Amino acid sequence: MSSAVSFARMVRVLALAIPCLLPLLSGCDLDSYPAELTYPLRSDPIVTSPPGSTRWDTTAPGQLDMHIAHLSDPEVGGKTLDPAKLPAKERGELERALNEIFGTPATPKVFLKDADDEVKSRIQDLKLDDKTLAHGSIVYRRHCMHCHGVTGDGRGPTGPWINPTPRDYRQGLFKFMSTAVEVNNRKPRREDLRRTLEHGIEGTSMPSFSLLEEAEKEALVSYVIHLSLRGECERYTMEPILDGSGLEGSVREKVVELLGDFLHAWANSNAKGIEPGAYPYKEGDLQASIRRGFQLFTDPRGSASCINCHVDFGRQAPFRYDKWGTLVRPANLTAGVYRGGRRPIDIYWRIRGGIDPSQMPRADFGDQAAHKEQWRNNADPYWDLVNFVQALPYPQMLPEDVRDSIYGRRHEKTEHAQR
Amino acid sequence: MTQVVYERPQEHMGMPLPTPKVAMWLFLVTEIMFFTALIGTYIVLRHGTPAQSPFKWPAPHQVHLIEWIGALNTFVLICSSFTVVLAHHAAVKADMKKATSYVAITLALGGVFLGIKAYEYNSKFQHDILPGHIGESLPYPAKGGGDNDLKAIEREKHEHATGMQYFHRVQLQLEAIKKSSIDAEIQKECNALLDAMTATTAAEGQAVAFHRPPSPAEVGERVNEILEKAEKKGVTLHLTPAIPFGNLWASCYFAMTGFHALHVLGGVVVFAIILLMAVIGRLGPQHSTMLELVGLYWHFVDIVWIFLFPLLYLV
Amino acid sequence: MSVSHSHSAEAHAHHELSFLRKYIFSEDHKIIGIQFLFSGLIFFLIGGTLALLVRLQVGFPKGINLPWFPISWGGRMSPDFYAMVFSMHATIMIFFVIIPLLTGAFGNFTIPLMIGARDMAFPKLNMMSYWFMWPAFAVILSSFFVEGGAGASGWTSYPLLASATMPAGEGFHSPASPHSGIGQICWLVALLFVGVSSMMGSINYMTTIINLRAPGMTMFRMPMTVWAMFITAILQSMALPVLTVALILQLLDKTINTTFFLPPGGMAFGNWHTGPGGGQTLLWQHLFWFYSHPAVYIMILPAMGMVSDIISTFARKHLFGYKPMVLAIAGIAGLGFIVWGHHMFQSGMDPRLGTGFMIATIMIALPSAVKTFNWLGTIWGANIQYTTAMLNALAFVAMFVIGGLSGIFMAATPVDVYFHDTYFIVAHIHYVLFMSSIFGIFGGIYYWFPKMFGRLMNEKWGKVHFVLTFLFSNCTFFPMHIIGIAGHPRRYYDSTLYRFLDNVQPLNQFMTISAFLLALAQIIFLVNFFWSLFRGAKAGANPWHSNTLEWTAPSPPPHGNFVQTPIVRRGPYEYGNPDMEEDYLPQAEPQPSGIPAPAH
Amino acid sequence: MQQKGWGIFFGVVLLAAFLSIAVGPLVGWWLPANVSSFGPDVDYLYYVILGFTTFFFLLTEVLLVWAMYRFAGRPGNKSQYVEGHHRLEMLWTVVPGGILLYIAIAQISAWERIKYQAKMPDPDLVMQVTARQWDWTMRYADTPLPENHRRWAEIPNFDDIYLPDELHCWKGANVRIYLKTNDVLHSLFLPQLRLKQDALPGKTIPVWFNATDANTRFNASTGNCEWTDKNKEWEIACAELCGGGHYRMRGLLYVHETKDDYLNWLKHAQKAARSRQPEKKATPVAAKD
Amino acid sequence: MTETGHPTTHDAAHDLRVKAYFTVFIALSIFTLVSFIANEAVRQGWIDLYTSVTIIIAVAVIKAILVGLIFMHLNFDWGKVYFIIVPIFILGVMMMMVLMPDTVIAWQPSQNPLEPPVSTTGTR
Repeated sequence: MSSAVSFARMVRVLALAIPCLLPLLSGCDLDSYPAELTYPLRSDPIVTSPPGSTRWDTTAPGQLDMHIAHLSDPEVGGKTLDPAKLPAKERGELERALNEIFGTPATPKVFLKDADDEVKSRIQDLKLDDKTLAHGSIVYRRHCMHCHGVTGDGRGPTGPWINPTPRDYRQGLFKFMSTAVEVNNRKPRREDLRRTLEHGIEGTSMPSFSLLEEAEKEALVSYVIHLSLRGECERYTMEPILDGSGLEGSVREKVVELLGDFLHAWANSNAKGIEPGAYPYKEGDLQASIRRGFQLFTDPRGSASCINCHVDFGRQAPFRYDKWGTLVRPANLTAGVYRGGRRPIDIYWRIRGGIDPSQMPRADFGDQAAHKEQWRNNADPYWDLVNFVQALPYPQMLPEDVRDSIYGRRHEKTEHAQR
Repeated sequence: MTQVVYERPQEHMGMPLPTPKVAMWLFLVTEIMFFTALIGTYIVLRHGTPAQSPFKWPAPHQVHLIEWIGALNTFVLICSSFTVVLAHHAAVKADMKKATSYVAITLALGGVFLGIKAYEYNSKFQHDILPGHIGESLPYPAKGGGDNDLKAIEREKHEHATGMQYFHRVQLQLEAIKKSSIDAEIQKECNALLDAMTATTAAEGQAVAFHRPPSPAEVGERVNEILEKAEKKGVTLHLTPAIPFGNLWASCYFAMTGFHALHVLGGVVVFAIILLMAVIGRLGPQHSTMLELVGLYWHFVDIVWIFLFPLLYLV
Repeated sequence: MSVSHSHSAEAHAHHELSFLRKYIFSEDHKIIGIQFLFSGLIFFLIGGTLALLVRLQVGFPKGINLPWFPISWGGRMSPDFYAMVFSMHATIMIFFVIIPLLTGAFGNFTIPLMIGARDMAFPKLNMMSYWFMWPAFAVILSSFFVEGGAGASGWTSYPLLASATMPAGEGFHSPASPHSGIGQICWLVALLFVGVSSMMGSINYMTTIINLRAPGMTMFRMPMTVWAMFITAILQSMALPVLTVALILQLLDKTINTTFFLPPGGMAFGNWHTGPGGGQTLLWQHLFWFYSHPAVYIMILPAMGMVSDIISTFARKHLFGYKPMVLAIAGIAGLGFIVWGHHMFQSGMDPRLGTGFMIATIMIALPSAVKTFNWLGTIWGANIQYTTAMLNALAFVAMFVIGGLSGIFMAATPVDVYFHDTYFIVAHIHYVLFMSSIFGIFGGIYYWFPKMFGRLMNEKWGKVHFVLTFLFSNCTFFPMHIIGIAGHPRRYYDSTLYRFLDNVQPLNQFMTISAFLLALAQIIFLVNFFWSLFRGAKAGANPWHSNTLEWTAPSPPPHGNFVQTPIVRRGPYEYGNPDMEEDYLPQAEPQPSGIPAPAH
Repeated sequence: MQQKGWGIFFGVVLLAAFLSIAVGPLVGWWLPANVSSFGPDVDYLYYVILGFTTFFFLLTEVLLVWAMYRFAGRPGNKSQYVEGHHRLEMLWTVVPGGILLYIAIAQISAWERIKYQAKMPDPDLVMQVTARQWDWTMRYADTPLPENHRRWAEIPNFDDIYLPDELHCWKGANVRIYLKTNDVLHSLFLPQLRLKQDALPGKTIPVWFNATDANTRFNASTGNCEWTDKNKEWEIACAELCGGGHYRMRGLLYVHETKDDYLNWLKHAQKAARSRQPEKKATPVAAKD
Repeated sequence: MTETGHPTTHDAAHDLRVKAYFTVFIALSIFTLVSFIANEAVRQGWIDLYTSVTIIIAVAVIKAILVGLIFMHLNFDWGKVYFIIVPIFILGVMMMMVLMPDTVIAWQPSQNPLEPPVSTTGTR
């Protein structure tokens, strides 16, 4: 009952407990990735060609991998390759090569021992220096990793449960780009990644990161490019081994070769954006422009023929497979939700450049001289389409007849099935 | 029991009620709260829907609810309440034969109630009036222009999105109807609707002649017309009707009547056990309290139905 | 109606039951109480581990690189995992620890003993009420391993985070909580089972207390523990059905596409399969808090009752103001039903309702204050014996004052605008539920341990455990008030994103370290508990010289409790009577000659 | 004597707790700066309650600790035999009751002022805030106060400007926010403005505030808003669990000095939102040193 | 075991009881018919909706009271169980009443869109 004894014991227990606890907690508050962590080699199937069919329902959350595994079923009609079938020797070589060139999550790099000046300058242009990447990896781990995953595979712990699924950078495919259409193997420019980062993607779970510091955003962009390069090299080294066509040289040579190609593509893309024509209209021309845009949009055989995919202006568009093997649908343009940004220039870029990975073709009206009837009255059909798409969700902006044919005539009893 | 538990019965401290009866009343208290919460939910949800405008709570005929069947069910339950009280009465008078027969009648009436309920449910299944199955989108009422239009369009944008599920279901149903052979006129109308829904705009080939496919709301309206016609002709048509707030109605209806039916089922099981006891000769006058308790429960179930019937069928 | 009698007579006849009947499928209220005690303590360990994970993340949000830490992605807990951890921590602590321990363990053990009954009114029902917990145990534990993980919508599981299941397509995204799928369904099912179990228990308690009291045990001679259990049972029986309905409705929303809680008009989360919906999101909050506010009292009233008895016993003094205490408990229970809206002041509920709820809520502090003053009155002029049980009970009083007073901030609507959903509320709930209820439970365990197992717990180690627990729990939870005042919102995975929270992050780390020390201190309790179970000093029938009826039975009491049904002659708090040599006078003791019988 | 130690132990722990709150304001562990017009009401009521609760905290805990110290048991001693005290009971029922009633009634007018829609002042600036998983989308009209602003809040407008996570207003403006959510429940929390309101799916909830201090200077040449004071970085948080990213719904509150400043910013934002040419901005410095 | 619930055990009293049961049964049947007719009457346009709703609800309440009093023996047991039943009714009614204001101001598509949208919280 004596409390003196208990106090003494208490002190003793405390003295024992605190040193015991400190090592337990010492690993906490880790800014960067654990040093011993390496990028794991790809294990999920590679979608080499997505199925062409359409569907009415989307994939249930959490079922992404199951869904992709089923793509190669004959009735679905896609083609996939399984990285698990990679022979042990190649696997080891690939792992070593990738780790040597791209480093680990804690110390990411794009490092080529015997790089020529051109490659070095490309790395410099794309800001893939070690310091930026290390900073990017810290920021990425904190803000992005739980959805996009350590390797940028879009399979972080939360990733599979989000619909639309987070972007898988490892294919080197991106949707929203302002890269000039002439560029081969279009990659997004740094500004495009910045835009996505700052504005988020409306209508998905990608939030805006506009409040990050300037340097953090830049570092993130670099790190995303790094992950994308690593993933693409990995994928296109695996692909010939898996589909049986085989490699010409060693695995490492292949990786280095691919890296050179991709760096080239990224640097080229970064250098050249779409230059939109000057906006040709004054305030008062808007209604006429919207009407022209409507006609271009709905003309099923025109150069744009948007209505063929954006059925009923996207309201009744079925799902299709994109190049990642996930289901997406042509946007519902009446909803006023613009994933790639809602500025006119953003919409212009998408119409002009298309969205390659989800197989949205680019509109091509050629130049003014060659296509007289599309460019009549000095009107710019691209801007007509932009104006129409921008006004589409706002019925008050549309000319009366256009509005009636989009939203129906509401003054009298609606007639349908009377075609 | 008062006289045996304690050495000094005069000092019994409890209520002058048998313990099981106290427990039964306490159990009924929890049951009251259970159904109060259910009914409260129903009233709140129903009250939350607008009274004027086409978007009001569905009328019984819209959801194929026949009032007289509900009234009949009420009568069946009242009868069973009456017989169960007579059974208890007979048991008190130690007339176990009479009690047994009343219990048997009650059991039968409970069975009848459940049978009628099953019939009603079946008609809901037939008409596809199930949670998650009902098309709810109808065009917004056209009144004047201007602002009215804008509100209507804003609303339609939302409903168009969610209504596509309905659109596709109707499409599948219409395809099935196309393959079947029913009344020629109805089938023609169905096919016309299907054509309108599936025709692509590309077929015309003219830039100006753009035709909008019907929206889910318009499909719903058309489906309702076809269903009405079919009903008049006596044709059964497996098409999902468009009923504003139908889903909420179905949710409430099935939740409330479902839980009531489960309670009835529970009572029926107990009556069956009592009957079994009577058959093997285990039922005696000592079970009169048990009969009273079962009766209490049964009357409570009756009272719940007395409220559910007007709330769901009439008001 | 003759069940209880014939049963107890029968049980008397056959003392030798098989192990299975005696300890596993026992119908004896004492064994059932001990079963509840053990399962509650096991879940206390699980819930505590989850709490440590929560603290680890909040204290060191940048990441964890611990070799012993099983789940980390890139050295970091994922935000969804964190959400799952704190949701399950609260769920387990509330529904699987505190409620089963207080009403299940102590309610079962004490009620028949304290009112002089042989057993519960319905022993079989009692057994069922324990075994209905097992599906709940199984479901809640298995939910950690289902696809997507256990529920992660907070213990309140507000729709739509909890109930939305599928994306609407159309440019809207899916519910980004992986756990609102099967995990959430498991959560609902487990709580349904817990509810049914509690409902069975509460009907049993009420019937027992109403009808099976020993001769002479009038309502106003019942010990406070029994009163508290009685009123708790009333609260449960009235409030639980509403929760049951809410759970069922959400379950239907998630499984068969009903739309009770889905908003109207094709919102983004209007379920792809249900169309525009039309339900009401707020309805869940109303139904849930209609249960869960009384549930807060369910989680504290029994502890209050137990503490009253413990304090009176070890203060060797008559409980100060017995009837006001009873009235205060009843008042808390009555008011408890009309204050649920104070959880919803900022929820978008009509603010006019807020005014009404605020007045009712603030007034509920009154009976709590009355109780506190009465406890103080009880130890005033007492002859306090500082046993571990008494220390825990006094800690209850000291901590309940803090928990009660901090509640007033949240009850006041304008102040709640700021404090709602900040760490201040976390501090409040932990002061009420951990610092009060758990100290009450510890007190109860130390106090009734000799009656339960016939052996005394080690007092010395009990005190060490108490000192460490008291110290570290204050270190863990008191700073939460401070970071709450600074505006730290609760359920934040990483507060270092916010500049206005920068200067409270050190406190977060301090709390985390304290929490780990607090957890370590509980090892002392566990060791003491199991050591005493087998090696503790033998206790006599009445080691504390207490007055209530359970101490007239042998320790541990046999099946049937009393050798002879006691006849109650006075209230339970006859301590320190100056006319007597002994300072206590048990309830069933014949009146000593020369001492006037009390008036009541 | 050893028995008396327990009173001291309790006393020390409780005193430490009390002191940790008491030193809070000195070391910055306190309410954030208050810049709301109704904020002083909230703070005043907070201090009223704090005063009463501190008094009762000290009263009860001191009594408890004193009693624990003074009445620690000694063998052979006996306690006083008291069953209760009617007048004392009345006293400690009526006095706290009165105080509590006063506290309750004192709240009502402030509550009405903050939340009742009928009592909200006519707005000078209207915006619509849509919460989603996991950021805030602020929608500004092309003028501070569009005609029929309630309708404007319901029906999107072609001219609207959408900005993620940035709330702009000017000092002294009565700001009306129409709060919506795209998905689950969220809660708009502005600590410095003492403002919090849940967003309910399917509902549009009006909230208002009036900032009494400015923190922003708009730099027309860079197009950036700069803090006037480093400590005045006011933030927006989400206070209702909304999934995994609940913690990251951070926004910033920019309060401009005058309406003109705000309009300047708005013009700039409009230009950016309607940009028809790619930005010709030199890319900023890359890595942080 | 005796019938503790009802103190009278005479046969005559029992017969009276049966008569009471029967009367209640008839009354319940008639009331059911009344509510059915009241509902039909609205359709035929004889009475307006509110009258019929009032009648129907009143009838339901009377029926419940009859069943409770006679069939459930509350006329005998009321004195022993009122303390269980009364609070539950207060609570149930109160819960519904408090839920009400929230639904009145719940979201609904405004009937006349020219008016400002239906208020969502607070007074208008």
